[in-house]
Amino acid sequence: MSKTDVSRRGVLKTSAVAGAGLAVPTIFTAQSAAAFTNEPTGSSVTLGFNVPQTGPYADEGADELRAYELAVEHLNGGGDGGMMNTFSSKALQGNGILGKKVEYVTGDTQTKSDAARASAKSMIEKDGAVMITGGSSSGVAVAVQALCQEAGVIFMAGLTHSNDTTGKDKKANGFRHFFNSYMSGAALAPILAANYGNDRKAYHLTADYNWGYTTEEAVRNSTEALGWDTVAAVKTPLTQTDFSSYIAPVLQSGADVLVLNHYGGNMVNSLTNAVQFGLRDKEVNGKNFEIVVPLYSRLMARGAGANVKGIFGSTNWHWSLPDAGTQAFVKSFGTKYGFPPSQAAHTCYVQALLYADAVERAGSFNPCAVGEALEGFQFDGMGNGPTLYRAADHQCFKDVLVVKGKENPTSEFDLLEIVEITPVSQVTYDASIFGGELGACNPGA
Amino acid sequence: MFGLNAKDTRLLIIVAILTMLAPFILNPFPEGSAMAQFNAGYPDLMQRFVIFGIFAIGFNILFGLTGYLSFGHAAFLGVGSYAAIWMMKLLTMNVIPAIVMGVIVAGLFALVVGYISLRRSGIYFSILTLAFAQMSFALAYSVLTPITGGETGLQPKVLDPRILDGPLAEGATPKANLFGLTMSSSYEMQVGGWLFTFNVGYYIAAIVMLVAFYLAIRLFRSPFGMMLRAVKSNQQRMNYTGLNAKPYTLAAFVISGMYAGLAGGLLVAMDTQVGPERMFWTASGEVVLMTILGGAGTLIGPVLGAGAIKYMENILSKINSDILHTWFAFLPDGLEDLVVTLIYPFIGKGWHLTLGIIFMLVVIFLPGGLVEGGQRIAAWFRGRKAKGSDKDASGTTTEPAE
Amino acid sequence: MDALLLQFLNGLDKGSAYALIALGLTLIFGTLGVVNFAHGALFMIGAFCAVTLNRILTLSHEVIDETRTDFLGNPLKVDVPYVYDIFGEATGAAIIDWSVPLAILFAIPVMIGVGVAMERGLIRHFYKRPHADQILVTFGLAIVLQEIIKYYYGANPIPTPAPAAFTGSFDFGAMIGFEPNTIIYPYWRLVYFCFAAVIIGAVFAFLQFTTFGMVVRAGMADRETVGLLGIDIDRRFTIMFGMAAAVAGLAGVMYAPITSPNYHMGMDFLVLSFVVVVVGGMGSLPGAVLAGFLLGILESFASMREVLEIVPGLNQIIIYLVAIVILLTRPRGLMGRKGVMEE
Amino acid sequence: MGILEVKNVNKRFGGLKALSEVNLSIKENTVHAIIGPNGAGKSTLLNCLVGKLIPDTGSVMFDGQSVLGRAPYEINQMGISRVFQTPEIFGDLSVMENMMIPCFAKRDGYFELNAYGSIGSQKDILERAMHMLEEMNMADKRDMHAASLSRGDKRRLEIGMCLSQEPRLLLLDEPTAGMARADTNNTIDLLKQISEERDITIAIIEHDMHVVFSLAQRITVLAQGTPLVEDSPENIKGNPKVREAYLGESA
Repeated sequence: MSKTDVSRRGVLKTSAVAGAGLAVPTIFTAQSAAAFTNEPTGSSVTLGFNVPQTGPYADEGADELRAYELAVEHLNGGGDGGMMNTFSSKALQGNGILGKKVEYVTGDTQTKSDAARASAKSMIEKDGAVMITGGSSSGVAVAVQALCQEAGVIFMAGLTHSNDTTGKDKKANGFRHFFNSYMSGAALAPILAANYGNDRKAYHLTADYNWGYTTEEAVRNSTEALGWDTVAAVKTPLTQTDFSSYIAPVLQSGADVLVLNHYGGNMVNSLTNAVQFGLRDKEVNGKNFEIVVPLYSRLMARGAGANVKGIFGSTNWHWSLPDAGTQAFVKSFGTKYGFPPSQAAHTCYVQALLYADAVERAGSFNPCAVGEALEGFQFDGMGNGPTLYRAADHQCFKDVLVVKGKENPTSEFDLLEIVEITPVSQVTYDASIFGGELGACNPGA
Repeated sequence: MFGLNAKDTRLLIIVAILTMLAPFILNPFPEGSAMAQFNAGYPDLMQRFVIFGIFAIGFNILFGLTGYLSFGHAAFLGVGSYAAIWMMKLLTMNVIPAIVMGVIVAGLFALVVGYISLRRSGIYFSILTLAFAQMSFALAYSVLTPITGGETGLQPKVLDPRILDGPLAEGATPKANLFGLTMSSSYEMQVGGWLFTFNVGYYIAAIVMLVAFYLAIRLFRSPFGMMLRAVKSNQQRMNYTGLNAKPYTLAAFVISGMYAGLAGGLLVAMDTQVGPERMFWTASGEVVLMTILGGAGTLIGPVLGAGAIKYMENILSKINSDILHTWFAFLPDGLEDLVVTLIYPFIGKGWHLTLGIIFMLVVIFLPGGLVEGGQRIAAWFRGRKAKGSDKDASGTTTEPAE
Repeated sequence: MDALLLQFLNGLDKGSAYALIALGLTLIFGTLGVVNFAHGALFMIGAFCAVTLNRILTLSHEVIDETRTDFLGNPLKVDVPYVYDIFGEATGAAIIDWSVPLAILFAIPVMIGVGVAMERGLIRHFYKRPHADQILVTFGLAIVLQEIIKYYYGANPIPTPAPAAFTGSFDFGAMIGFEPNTIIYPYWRLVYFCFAAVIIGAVFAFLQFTTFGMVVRAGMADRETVGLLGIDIDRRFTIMFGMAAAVAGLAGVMYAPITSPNYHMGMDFLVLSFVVVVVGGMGSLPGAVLAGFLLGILESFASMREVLEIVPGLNQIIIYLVAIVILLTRPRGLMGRKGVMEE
Repeated sequence: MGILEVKNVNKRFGGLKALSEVNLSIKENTVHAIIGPNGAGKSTLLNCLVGKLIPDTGSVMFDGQSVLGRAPYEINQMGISRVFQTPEIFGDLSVMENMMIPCFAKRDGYFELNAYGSIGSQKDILERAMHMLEEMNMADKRDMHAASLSRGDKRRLEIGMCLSQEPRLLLLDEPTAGMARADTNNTIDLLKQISEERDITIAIIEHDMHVVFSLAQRITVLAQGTPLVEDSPENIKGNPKVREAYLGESA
């Protein structure tokens, strides 16, 4: 018998077929001591797509899953190839990864770190997944990333916007393509100053948890640097559904901008409430009252309906971008599913491709080799312009979109318009400012 | 044996055999076969089976015996987990201080919450416990972030002090262990097409569970256990018999909270991470579901209930439409689609629906839970063998059913 | 001072939502003796009645607009609601705009139907079972109901705006002599508050002044005796359940513009409404209403930033803290009767 | 000096005066009945004796110690047991277990955390409980669910449970209410036997004059919250005041 840290179902997937054929069961040990966790030895490789399928982010999870399915199709040579055609790296052949057919398992994170880890563990221990990806919140991303680090598999984060994921909680085995709070703040502030002036008084409502804190901090710092004043910052409970008692005192405070550091259902409700209070029709300090939503998501914007019109925010990606990568992705996603992909879908699709590409380039599924191939990797053609996977914190650096709620949407998908594409140089920061320790890559076994 | 009567000894031995052979029993299907999807014999899920079994056994000591329905028991699990992870961050990655501290802190917290909540009974008690748990959750998620890590929770970090452990090797990550035996290490055995995993963490958790189960049997059969049933049955008579119900219920509450803390500590030992959702009221509701589903007031019921719910959560939720299509690929196309469409709402992301339906069915038709179902089936078989020979089998037992 | 008044008004509004849900819950508990954990789901279904009516009214056929293109570059398909075809564009748009108030008419029969079906199909068989069983089976039902809604409507919140006439707010402070913009109050919230007051008043009047109500009240006080009088109390209880469901549903319909409906809003409200009911005292209708407003107002006060600066996180726990304090000082809540739900 | 001394007890419920200036002395080893029309305050008085209610003024002394302000379980531990109007037993437990619980209370006091030892090892308790069951003629029913007993057996069990604690004062609240004639007579015989064979004081609140005159050695008549007269059964029977206030209407 061999002693391993985690199981290596991948080894057995093929040998099991041979074993099953034997008339008399023989007991033998898995001799081929693998070099790393779940080393795929057969003709296929299993990826784990761990997305919220129940709970408040289930719709985002569903969209992520669609993107993964599309990515798998493309990797295996099906469909029109999507962004594989525009991707600057040409390592992917459409014949799976390293010639192995891509298979996948799915799980439900429930947007709870416990459930997410249980689901990821079952993928690693039971299904032999060699990479875990997905998720729609930072708590889950940090929890699963830590698990993957321990288990010795690669984690390609899905939608997670908190600075922590690649900041104080960063891990050598974890990679994030999505942007973060800091970048939102850095991208938004100049646009806000240009549109609303440098002399503004901001009132922050902040979701009372880590992501809310980092977002508030980022927006505050970058707007204050441009001359804004922060009148007050009030924390709101995550479970709040009616924000009236937080919004009502805003006008009294003398603020003329309301920043809603909320996401998901919180954002939908607080924005709806703010509009209901007629804040946007008011004039304070001789200026029109404005509302800002630092992190926009189209799926969520849909929940807020017409209330988003004219409201600034930032987003990782939007389907209306004109570049070839975006066009190709939207075309193949839209043709398959009948509607355009969300930013969550985009980041997940890109992460899947980036992983596959890194494996091809490294010539191995070994997490350390893959990590090395991703670190410092520069690419283009994935919808966000030239992008760098920074080695120091495994964070992607790329242009950030500043968007605004569209005044005259043509469809339920056409809710945001791009105001500006903030160049990557403006949102780059020093890797050390958020603390944390990347550590060494862990190949498991 | 072990100071138990023959029936209880038999039950304990059966449970011991089942848990020790779980890696075989839970993996009945060969690797790579279509049914392998239903295999549950991988370390994480097996660990969860026994850990949530402990949690439910403890909950049952309170609810099953005294009838006090706590709707905030997850708070003790959470508090135990936080205590355990702090031991791992500050002292050592050895799981013993973590688990012990988890039990102690959860017990103390239960003492405080129980002392206050037990001043009321019935639904007022339930709401008080719920209120405490919700407060713990809300605070852990937000203002207590420096202690709890907030939304992202806590994990051991390379840079934590860990004063009892030597410095980590370069590039190594802290791993939970028992005197050097890593929780995540496993032995694997292949027999034909089958693969069985024997995981250190699972066996440690399983042994703890057996001890916890044994102690629960002792408690059920002890004078204290009888007093708790007396509390449930008639508090008025209890008072007028010279017995003070309050210390009895409080002791049951604290013991039950310590079981929850033990489960919390073990969760951390197996998977070194804590998040506040562990204390959310739905988590408290889950242990109620487990206990009722299995059979409240019975010995083995809560363990069965915990297993059933964790199985659904981890296995059912992973079946997606692709897998369904593979299964029913043998059907003609139209029929295949129809069958998949019919089943699809109940699996994968619809597993909550299945859980709700099963739960309702159990409450409606089997108020005694799965255990009652088992007894009915057994009685039916016995009835067929020897019709009416054991009429007094039900209703006259002096001890609660197992 | 103005800040306090502002939060008081806010609290009234929040409280009216709590009170409405707690009222329905208490009606069911008081009359039928059933602890209905599916009550939050009824509230949620009510909100989805508004969504559904909106969907029905916006049922559309596609018209291809050659001048514009969709995201794939194909000619844009524009949805034209059938109501436009029937009533003309202006009237059609107005009907759609007013879909939430119209949904009240739609929701009443639907909710009564749902309530009666629930009572006949499930709850009825649980009158004689222990409270714990009732809690559990209705909890299971709540899960099933919300999963069904999720299956058809998805997990994301669905915007359900109030009529355009009610968007925006009026300056209440200026009316009573404060500085402008200190106390503003959205129109729709005023509507909600009045609506809640009317419903609460109607329920009380119904119980107070009709024979039906008298029998039900007598039944609440002493069920067996009323049964002995040969009154078919069961049929009346079915109707009561339908009514309670309608109250919860209407609360949900009108709440839709305040919180975009999503499938788990029922669960979000469930815990809260139980706390309200228990604080009010199980089985006491005035207690439920009183506790609803009390907790709503206290929650508003606790969310003031002046308060939060002194006690951080108070807004997270205020409801539970109040519940604990009240239950410890008043064993049966504010207006609870002895012996109810204490076993 | 009686074993139970009630002095100047007053109790009001809002505007209603339930007890006013109640004085009562119960002699050791007697059977003392308290009778009176509905609303006379019999139950209120009883509740004041066992700690369920606290009188507004006055004193209640049991064997020289005040019972006021003590919880029911403490008063029970002092030696007062109570039998309820409807039998209060542990319905979910077996008859044997019902009998064991008071034995534990007698031996271990109001709380004992013995969560590890098995019941089977408590030989003295088992013996004592079995003995009591035999005495109550219920040994054959030891494994039955207490809830499934007949009304009469439930009453027997309850009395047996009280006796197993060897109380010095046994309080009975209308012990035969709602019983069939045969059950009533059985209960009377049982109580008679108890009072004769044991060193025990019995106080009984009763409506049924047949029961009262079969058992009581002293009778206190309560009317409108205050004792009208206290005397032997013979004298009570002949007392015109009592006849007027009470017996006249119900006898």
